[in-house]
Amino acid sequence: MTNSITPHKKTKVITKKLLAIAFWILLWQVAYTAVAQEILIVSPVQVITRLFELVRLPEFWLSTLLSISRIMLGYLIAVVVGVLLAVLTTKISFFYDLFYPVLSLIKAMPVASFIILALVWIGRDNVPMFISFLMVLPIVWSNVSAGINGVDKGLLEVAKVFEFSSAKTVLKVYVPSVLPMFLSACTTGLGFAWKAGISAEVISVPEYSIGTQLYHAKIYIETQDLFAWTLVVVLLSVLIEKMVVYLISKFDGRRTS
Amino acid sequence: MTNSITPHKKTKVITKKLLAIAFWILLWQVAYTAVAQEILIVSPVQVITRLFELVRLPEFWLSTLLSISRIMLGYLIAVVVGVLLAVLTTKISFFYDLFYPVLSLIKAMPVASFIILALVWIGRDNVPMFISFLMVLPIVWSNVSAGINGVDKGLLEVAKVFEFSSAKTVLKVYVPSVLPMFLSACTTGLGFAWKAGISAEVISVPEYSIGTQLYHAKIYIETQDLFAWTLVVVLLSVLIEKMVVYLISKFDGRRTS
Amino acid sequence: MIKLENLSKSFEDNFVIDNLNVDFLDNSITCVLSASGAGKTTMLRIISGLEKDYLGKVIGAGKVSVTFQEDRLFDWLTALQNIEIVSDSKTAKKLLEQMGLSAQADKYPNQLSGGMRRRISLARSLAVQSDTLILDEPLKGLDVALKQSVYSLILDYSKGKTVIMTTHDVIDAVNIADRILYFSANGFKIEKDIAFEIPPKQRDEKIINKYMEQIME
Amino acid sequence: MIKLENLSKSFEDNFVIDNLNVDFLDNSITCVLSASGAGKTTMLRIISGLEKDYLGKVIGAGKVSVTFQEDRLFDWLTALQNIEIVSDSKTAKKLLEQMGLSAQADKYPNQLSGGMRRRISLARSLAVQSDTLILDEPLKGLDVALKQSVYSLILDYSKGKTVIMTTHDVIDAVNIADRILYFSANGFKIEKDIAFEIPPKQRDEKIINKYMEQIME
Amino acid sequence: GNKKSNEDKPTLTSPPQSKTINIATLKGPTGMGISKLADNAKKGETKNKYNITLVSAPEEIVSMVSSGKVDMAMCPINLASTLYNKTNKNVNLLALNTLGVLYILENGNTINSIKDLKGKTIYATGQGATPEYILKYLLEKNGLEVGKDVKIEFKSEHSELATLAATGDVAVCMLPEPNVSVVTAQNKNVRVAIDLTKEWEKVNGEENSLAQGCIIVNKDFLKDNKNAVKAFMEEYENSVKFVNNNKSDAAKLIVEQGILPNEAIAEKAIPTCNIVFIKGEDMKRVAKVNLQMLFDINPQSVGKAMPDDEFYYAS
Ligand SMILES: Nc1ncnc2c1ncn2[C@@H]1O[C@H](COP(=O)(O)OP(=O)(O)OP(=O)(O)O)[C@@H](O)[C@H]1O
Ligand SMILES: Nc1ncnc2c1ncn2[C@@H]1O[C@H](COP(=O)(O)OP(=O)(O)OP(=O)(O)O)[C@@H](O)[C@H]1O
Ligand SMILES: [Mg+2]
Ligand SMILES: [Mg+2]
Repeated sequence: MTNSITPHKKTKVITKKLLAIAFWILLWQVAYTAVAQEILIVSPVQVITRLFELVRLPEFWLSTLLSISRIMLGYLIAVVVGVLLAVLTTKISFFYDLFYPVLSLIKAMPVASFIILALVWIGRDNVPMFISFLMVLPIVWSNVSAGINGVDKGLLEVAKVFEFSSAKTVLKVYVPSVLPMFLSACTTGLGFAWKAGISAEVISVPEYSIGTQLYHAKIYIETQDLFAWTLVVVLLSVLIEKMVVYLISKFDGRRTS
Repeated sequence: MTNSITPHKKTKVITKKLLAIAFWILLWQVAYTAVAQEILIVSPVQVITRLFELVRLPEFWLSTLLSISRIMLGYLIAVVVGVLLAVLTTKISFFYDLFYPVLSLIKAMPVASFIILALVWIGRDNVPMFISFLMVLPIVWSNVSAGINGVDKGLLEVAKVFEFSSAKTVLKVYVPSVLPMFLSACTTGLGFAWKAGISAEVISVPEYSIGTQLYHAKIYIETQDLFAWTLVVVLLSVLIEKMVVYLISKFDGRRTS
Repeated sequence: MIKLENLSKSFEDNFVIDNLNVDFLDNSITCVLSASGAGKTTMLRIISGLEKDYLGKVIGAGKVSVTFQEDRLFDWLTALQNIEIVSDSKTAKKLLEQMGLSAQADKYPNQLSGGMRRRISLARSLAVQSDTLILDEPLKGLDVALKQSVYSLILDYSKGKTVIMTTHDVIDAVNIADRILYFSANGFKIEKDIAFEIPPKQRDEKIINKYMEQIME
Repeated sequence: MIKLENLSKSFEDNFVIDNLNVDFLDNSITCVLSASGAGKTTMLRIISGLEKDYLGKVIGAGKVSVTFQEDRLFDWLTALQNIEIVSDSKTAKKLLEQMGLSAQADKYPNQLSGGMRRRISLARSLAVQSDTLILDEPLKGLDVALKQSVYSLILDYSKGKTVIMTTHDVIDAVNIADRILYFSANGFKIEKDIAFEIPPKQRDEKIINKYMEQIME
Repeated sequence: GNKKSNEDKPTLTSPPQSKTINIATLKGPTGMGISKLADNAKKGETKNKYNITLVSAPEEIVSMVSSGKVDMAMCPINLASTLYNKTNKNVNLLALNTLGVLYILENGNTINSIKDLKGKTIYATGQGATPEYILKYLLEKNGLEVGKDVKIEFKSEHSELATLAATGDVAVCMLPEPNVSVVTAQNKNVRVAIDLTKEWEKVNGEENSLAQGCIIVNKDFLKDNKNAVKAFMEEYENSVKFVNNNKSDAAKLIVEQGILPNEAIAEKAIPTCNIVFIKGEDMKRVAKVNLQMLFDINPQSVGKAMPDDEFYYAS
C-alpha cells in the first residue's frame, strides 16, 4: 500500500523491462539467422551499428527534428481540437448530429482518397502534419467523449448544488474523471501519429524527413537503413510518449498510484 | 425517464441526422462550385450518379465483398487477440513487460518499414488483412486494458466473497464493466481498419478490391471514381459499425439506455 | 421560509409524492421521518433543485447546501481537500477538527472508515454559507458518542438557516429538531407534525424522554 | 468457531488492530461495537479473506457470506437479479418479499431508495449457504419498523452459522445479539465482552431494557 | 481555373528575359536529365531562373499541375495525355525526355531475346498500368501468348519485386530503372537479359522508340512566356547532353539534388535510363505511337481519348 517505490524495487522493474526487450532482440536474431538473407532482414547488431553511424551525420538530426516538429504539431492540434469537439458533441446534441458524419469520414477515409486534394489545398509540406492530425483526432474525440459521458452523475450534482463555476466543474470534476481515458487516447494516438505522419512523409518526401530516408532505404533496398530508421521512429515514439505521460500526470488532480 | 422512444421522437432524430448530412453535402457542393476543377473535386450529384453506375457492375460487388471479407477478418482477429492480450497483460505483469515493446512497435511502425517483408512473407492478398489487424490491435488492447483496470474493486470483492467461478466473474463483473470501452474500441477500430485496409489494398493491388479500384482511379485521375469508391468505403464502415454496435449490445448485461 | 405548494412527483406513472403542501420555517431544524422508500430523498432533491420533472412549486429555498444520502466524496481529493473544495482552508480545517478527523486530513476517501467518510460529507455541507441546509441521513453510521458532538455541531452551523434533515433514528430528532414531520409511505402525506417548544440546546434528559414518548404515541 | 490469534493489521505503520485474540462461537450472533474508525470493518475484511497483508492467524471461518458496509450492488442488474446472482431464483424471490421489496424486483439500484438498496445488499448475503455470516452495519438507513422485521429475518437466516455483525445502534445489538463485544478505538482492544443468556427470540421489552442498561454501564 | 501564372512573382527586379519557371519532377529516371540545369540554375548561370521541386508520387504532379503551383512538370507520357484530357487541354507536351526504362532481368544466363521467354514465368509490377501493357504488347508482337506460352506473375511494388530479385527468389522479372541498377548492384548473379526499349524498336522501327517520360507545360504559361520556354528548351537539351556525356559528374549532381540517393547507382543507371531530348515533329510521331498502343489496350490509361494535335508543342 506504500506509494513510494523503493530504489531496490525500481531496479527490479527496470531489469524486467530490459529482459523483455532482450527477449525480443534474441527472437529477432533467431529470425535473422533462420532467414539468412540480409536483403530481407538484418541483425540487431547491424542495425545498432548503422544507427551509431547515422547519429553522427548532421542530416540525421535535421531529418529527425523536422519530422518531430511536423508530426507533433499535427498531434497537438488534434489533441486540442479532439477535446473541444468531444466537449461540444457530448454537451450539445446538435453538434453531435452535425459532426458525427465528419467523424465517420475521418475515421474510415483512406489516405489515397484525399491525398491529391490535401496536396493542393494544404501543401505538400503540411501533408504529414495534416495526416497525423486526422489519425489522432478521432481517437481523442471518441475517448474524451466516452470519458465525459462516464463522469459520475452524483459528483456533477455535488458541483451543481455547491455552485461550482463552469471552470471549477471542469477542472475539479471533469478533468480528473476524464484523465485516464484522455491519457489512453494520448498514448495510443501518439504512436499512430508517428505511424501515419511518417507514412505521409514517404509520399510527400520533404527534403529532410525520416519518411524521405525510409523511402530511399526502401527503393534502394538498403535494409539496414530501413531497420535503423524504423528503430528511430519507434524509439522516438516511446520517448515522447513517456514525456507526454509525465507532463499530463503533472496536471493530474488524482493521486498517482 | 422513459426508455422507449416514441415513433414521433424517432422520426425527429432521423430528420436531424439527415439535415446534418444535407448540410455537409451542401458545403461540398459549394466547394465544388468554388474550385470548379473536376480533376480535384466532383459534385455530389456526379458521385451519386457514378455510384449508381458502379453498383450495376458485377465487378463492384466482387471488389466490395472481397474487401469486406479481408478487412473484417483482420478486424475480427485483432479484436479477439486484442482482448486476450489485454487480459494477459493486465492480470500478469510479466506479460505486460513482455508485450509492452511489441505494442509500442505496432503502434508507431510505419507501413513502409515492413511492407516488403509483409508482402514477401504474408503474400499480397493477405497484406490488407494484416495491416487492418495491426491497426485495430493496439486500440482494442489499450481500451480493454483500461477497462479491466477500471473495474470496480468493490464488485470484484463481492465476486470473491461469493465465490463466483472465473467464468462467472468475467461474464457478470468484467464484461458489463468493460463493455463501454470495448464498444468504443470496436467502433473507432472499425473505421481505422477500413482506412488502413483499403490503403494496404492500394499498395498491394489484389485483383479484386476496393483499394485496387481507388488505385486505378488515382493513377488515371478518375476523380469521379475516386470519390464514388471513397463514399463506398465510408458508407460500408458506418453500416458495419451499426451492425457491430447492435450485435455487441445484444450481449450487454447492462440496460440499454 | 420554504414553501412547497401542491408538490407532486412521479416515477413511471407512480406518484411518490402526491400533492404535498408544507412550509419549512426559517431558523429552525425540521426532521423528516418516514418508512424507507417513502420519498424523503425525492423531496429533498426537489428542494435542492436537482429534480426538474415535478409538478407544483418550491418557493424560497435560496442558496442550498446539501449532505447527500450517499457520501459523494471526490476520490482523488484528500479529506481536507474534499471540504476545501467548497470553502476556505480555515473553515475546512476547523470543521475537520470539530469532526475529530484532524489526523485524517491528508487521507483519501478510500483510506477512511465509513463513519469518517460520512463526517467529511457532512462537514462539506456545513462549510458553506447557505440559506437552506439539506441533510439526508447525515448521522448514518456514526456511533453514539460521536452523534452527541455532531448534534451540537449541526446546531451551531444551523443558525439562521432553514434546515431539513432526515433520519431513521428518533433520538436524533428529539435531540436537534425544532419540529418533526412524519410522512406516510403512500403518497408522502404528512401523518404527524410535532413542534417542540424547548430549543434543542436547552433540552435535558427528562425533556428528551418526554419528547420521545410524544413521538412514539 | 472462528479463532483470531495474535491478529495485527497496520496501515502505513499505524497499527489499527494490535495483537487481537478472540473467538466467535458457532451458531451465535456476535455484535461488534466501537467508535467510528476503530477497526471493525478492517477486522471483518480480514475474516472474510479480503485482506492479505496482516499478522497472526484466522482459523475456522469456513465459507463466508458478507454484507459489505457499502451496498456494492451491480448497477446493471435489477434488484432481483442482484440476489439471483448468488442464489437460486426461488430463494431470491422469497428474500425480496421478506424484505418488503417484491414491488421493486425489476428496478435497477439507481431507481431505489437508500434503505431499499441496503436491504437488497443484506438479502444477497442471506441468500447463500455459508458457515460464517459477516454483516457490516446491515441495518444502516432502515426505519424502526423495518428494523424489527429485519431482526427476525437475520435471526432466521443465522441458524447454524457463526454471525458477526457491526452496528452503531445498541438497540440492534440487544435485539439480536447473543454476545456483544465492545472494542477500543486505540489498537482495537476488547473493552467489554457481554454474553446475553436469554436467546434473542425470547426477549421481551423488559429483558431488552435490562440488557440495554447492562451495556450502557 | 489554373490561371495562376507567375505575374505576381517579383520579376520586375530581374532583367526582362529572366523568368522564374517552377518545375516539378518525379524522383528517378525522368528527373535525371535536369540535374545539370538545376546545378547551373543554382549557380545563376541560366537565362531563366528555375525553381525545381522533386516529388515521389505521381499524384503530386497531378496536384501541382492542376493547381497551377508549377509551370512545367516531368512525368510519364500517359500521365501527360491524361492531364491534357482532364484539364481542358490546359497542358502541352514540350518534349520527350526518357525513352523506355523497362528491362527483363534474369538470375542465370538462358534468356537473350523475347522468344527465349517461352515457357517461363515472368515476375512483373505495374498491373493495370503502363508496364503491363508494354510487356503484353511486346510478347504478343513476338508471337507469345500470355497465359499459354509465358506466365506473368504480378507483384505489388517495384521495391518488393526488386527485393525478391535481389535475394534470388525470382528467376525472371521485369523491372524499371533505377530498380534495375539497384538489383544488379546488390546481386551479381542477376543480369539484364532484355532491353525492352530495343525490343520495342524492333517492332516499331528505331525512329519510333518506346517513350516513357516527358516534359509538360502549362498552356497559359506557355502562351505568356514563349521566350522563357524557348530558353528552357535549349538549356534543358544541353543539360541532357551533359548528363549523357559526363556520367560521373552528372551522377554527383543527381545525388546532390536528391534525384537518386546513391552515386554508384546513379552512374550505373544513366545509360540505361535512356535520357533523351526529343521535340517537335519527332516528339509528336514517337508520342503518338506510344499513346496509340496504350489507347488500344486501355483508353483509360491515356485519359480516355487520344490527344489531338494541339497537345504537341511545335517549337
Ligand atoms: N430514478 C428513479 N426511478 C424510479 N423510481 C425511483 C427513482 N428514484 C426514486 N424512486 C422511487 O421513489 C421512491 C422514494 O424514494 P426515496 O429515495 O425518496 O425514498 P426515501 O424516503 O429517501 O427512502 P430511504 O429512507 O430508504 O432513503 C422509492 O420507491 C424509489 O423506488
Ligand atoms: N486502505 C486504508 N489505508 C489506510 N488506512 C486505512 C485503510 N483502510 C482503513 N484505514 C484506517 O483504519 C482505521 C479503521 O478503519 P475501519 O474501516 O476498520 O473502521 P470502522 O471501525 O469500521 O469504522 P466505521 O464505524 O466508521 O465504519 C481507520 O482509521 C482508517 O482510517
Ligand atoms: Mg432516502
Ligand atoms: Mg466500518
